[in-house]
Amino acid sequence: MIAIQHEDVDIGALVRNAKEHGTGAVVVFDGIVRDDDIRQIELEAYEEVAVPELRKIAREASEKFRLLHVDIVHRIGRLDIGENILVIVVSAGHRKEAYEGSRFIIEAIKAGVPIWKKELTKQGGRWVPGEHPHGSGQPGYHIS
Amino acid sequence: MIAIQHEDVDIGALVRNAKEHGTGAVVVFDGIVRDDDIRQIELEAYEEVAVPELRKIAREASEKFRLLHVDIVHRIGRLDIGENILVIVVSAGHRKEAYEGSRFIIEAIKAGVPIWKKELTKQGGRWVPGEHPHGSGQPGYHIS
Amino acid sequence: MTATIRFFARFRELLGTDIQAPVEAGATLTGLVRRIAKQNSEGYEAIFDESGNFREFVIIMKNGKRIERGAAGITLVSDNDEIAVFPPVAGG
Amino acid sequence: MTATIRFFARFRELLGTDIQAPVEAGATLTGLVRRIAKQNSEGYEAIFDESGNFREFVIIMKNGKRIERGAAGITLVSDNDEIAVFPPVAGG
Repeated sequence: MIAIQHEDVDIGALVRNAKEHGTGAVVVFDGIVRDDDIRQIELEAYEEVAVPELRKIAREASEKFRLLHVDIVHRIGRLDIGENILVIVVSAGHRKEAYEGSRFIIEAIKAGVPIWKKELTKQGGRWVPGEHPHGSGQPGYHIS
Repeated sequence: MIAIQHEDVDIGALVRNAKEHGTGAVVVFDGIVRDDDIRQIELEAYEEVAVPELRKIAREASEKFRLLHVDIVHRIGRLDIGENILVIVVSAGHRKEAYEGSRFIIEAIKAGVPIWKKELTKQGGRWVPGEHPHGSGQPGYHIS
Repeated sequence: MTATIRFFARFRELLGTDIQAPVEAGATLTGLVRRIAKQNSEGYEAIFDESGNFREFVIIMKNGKRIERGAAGITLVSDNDEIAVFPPVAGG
Repeated sequence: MTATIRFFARFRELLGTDIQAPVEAGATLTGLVRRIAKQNSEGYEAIFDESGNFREFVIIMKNGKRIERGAAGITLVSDNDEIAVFPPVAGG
């Protein structure tokens, strides 16, 4: 499941569904709205580009780390503190591939998928600066 | 929750419960019975030593990686292919700590907690050799 | 000829998005975005420097493909093109 | 005096576990385990080498604390001690 959506996702169900034949390890990354003295965050995506880019990252990670299953669900819209922003579920035969594949995916998303985040505070709002100011937003550019 | 138990565990519930104040990332490791041409596996623990050892590993990981929450649930008894063997849930402010803390915990468990695994095949059974033959089983010995 | 301009994040807040813009023959990507951006000086300054070039961090796409800043001044806009202009990404 | 011997994994299958063993004054850990293990030659050979020393990979605990192989021959067993003997761990 590769999706950009408003709705939350059932992590337990994703894990059960990730257990393809040969699976020995599942790693889940769940990115969460942190209470950095904010009220909410608001997420926005260029969906027509972001979804194919997520698919490409999933495919690359699957090949590079021999992953058996990949889910990436990135949420958009307004989210409260503690809500899931991004859920990545990967399965592999062994733990090393599962951990490394999961990490590859989150770093690639941060580096190159057109999604933006605004922190809504009592004083107003602030767009979160990208982690990769020189090279971000470029499809096909991934940290290796 | 640090436990050695026969029962399965609700990963979705553990993740929800791991979201302490300040959490920005949750990482879940789920070790699963892999179909290595086996029927089942059987797990055995020296519980009186293994549980305190798991607690010690959780405490060490929390300090070293500033984890906000740690769950370790290791199952024992007979498990079918695809079942959860070991579930580790950690939360942290940022993803780096969450990934590294999770990985530290699994490596420490493999290196030093008295738990054994037997593969039950059509031909009989085979005890799985430890990954760390020289130094395993020693409380306080962790990969760093 | 018409093109669609999509701004995102802070640029969207300042300039709107899904803007249907008439395009003259020979119009360049930089020229078109400059013209639209001029409707709001804060929006213009967020995207362009004093010389009227895209700022270093600005990302430009035409029909979902990245266009380098240096090439945007010589890239022509065709009928029904979708131009996207946005700041560095910050998902995850 | 009585001690409890707990074998795990393959050693348990060969020798049983939670064995209540009478202990004489001055009995060493190695001596006690050797005596119990002799009840099954396959079990004995899994744990001890030809010289009667614990094999290199065997792990020994007394009351939950690791005892080095070299020290087991001079470690005395007291009343109510719990001795655990097991192969390398393989959890996770």
